[in-house]
Amino acid sequence: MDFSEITTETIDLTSVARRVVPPECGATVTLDGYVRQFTKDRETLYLEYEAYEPMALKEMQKLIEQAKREFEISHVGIVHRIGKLDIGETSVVISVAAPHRKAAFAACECLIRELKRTVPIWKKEVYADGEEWIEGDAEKLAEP
Amino acid sequence: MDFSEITTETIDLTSVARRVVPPECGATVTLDGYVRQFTKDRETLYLEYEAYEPMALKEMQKLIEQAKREFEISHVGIVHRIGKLDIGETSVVISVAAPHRKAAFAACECLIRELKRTVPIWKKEVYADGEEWIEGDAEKLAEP
Amino acid sequence: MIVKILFFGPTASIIGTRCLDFECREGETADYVYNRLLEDNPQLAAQKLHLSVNQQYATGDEVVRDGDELAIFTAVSGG
Amino acid sequence: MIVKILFFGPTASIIGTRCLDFECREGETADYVYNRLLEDNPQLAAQKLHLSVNQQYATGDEVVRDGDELAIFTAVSGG
Repeated sequence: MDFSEITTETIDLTSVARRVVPPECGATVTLDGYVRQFTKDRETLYLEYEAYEPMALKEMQKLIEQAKREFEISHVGIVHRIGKLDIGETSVVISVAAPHRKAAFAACECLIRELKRTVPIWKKEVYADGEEWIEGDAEKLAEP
Repeated sequence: MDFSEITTETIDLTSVARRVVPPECGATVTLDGYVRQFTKDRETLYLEYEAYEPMALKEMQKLIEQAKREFEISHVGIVHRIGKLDIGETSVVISVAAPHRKAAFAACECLIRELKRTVPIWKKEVYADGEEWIEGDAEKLAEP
Repeated sequence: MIVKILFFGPTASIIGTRCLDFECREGETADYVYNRLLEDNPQLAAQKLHLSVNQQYATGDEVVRDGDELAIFTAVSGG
Repeated sequence: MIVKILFFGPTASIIGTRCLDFECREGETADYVYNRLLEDNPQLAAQKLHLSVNQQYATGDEVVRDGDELAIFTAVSGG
């Protein structure tokens, strides 16, 4: 089963990975992104993620369709968490199941790169002495 | 923390992935291998894995050391299950944490490839009408 | 006619709102709406911005219709 | 002197045991032990085999010592 979701709850890696597994597959590759404590020596207290939710879900669905066209994979699951996240909490999980693990690795790497480029979600880092919205480096998207 | 383990118990993906996470890292890539129901149209009832345990642990430790020399990664965890495994159960989990996900993907892919080539563990497939020890294709290892 | 313009994260905190109603004539393009909005809110211009129309990335050439949902946002930073 | 030879999975089921004590003279190599074992158990020869000495992959040139732990096994198939 393919799925893309946005949640405000804790993401459980195992349950995401398990939902993409069909009986004929042999391997799942899972990317687990989480809140870093330090970015260039500045200590992050926590993060806040905000999404343009209906568009984000559409873009995630497009990524899954693209990946399934491009790679020999069986199923993809993407879950992105939004709201306040503490240090070490999982912000995003992408699981790809495939008959051959090479395709699963390649597709998973492609999916997280594209997600960071196209899915309308923004991250705010909150420090002891202030906060900052993080700007992506999505140079490849057409600007109006 | 790096670790390599052999267990006869169920492997929990989340807990393996979480044990490799240091505070300065941003992504973990996890490979989850599991028992296939069908191999070339023949239905597998269950698998049995057997290890040359002390040597397998040494070889897993070598793989971790090699990967840490070759890739810019922080921590690696490898857990392989042995004994009887039912369809869909996880046989092996490899988690790699790294500051940059590219290195985590590359190292994880390299680790599973090398594990299948060098770590002395064997798999027996049990079918409705018989059973068969599976031979690897470790052509690159020197034969005596 | 009226189009809705949404802001998120960085653009919402610059503009100070998450949603504006924008009045314009039939036949105007998304670029026209975008440029008018930047004139009214020059503090946005320092950002590298993206534009969507009805939850799809837009080139700006799209002719907007009454009730359309536009959004203006900075480069995404999820993941 | 005596070396121990271990078998696993496929080789254990061919040989019918998981462990043999093998008597040989001082100064013999792992290859010597391996070849003698294959003479005694020709049914092993159909396999592509690997040899380890004291839990390390061996080339065969290693001189074995009393109490060494050798193992003979087929290409691994874990994962």
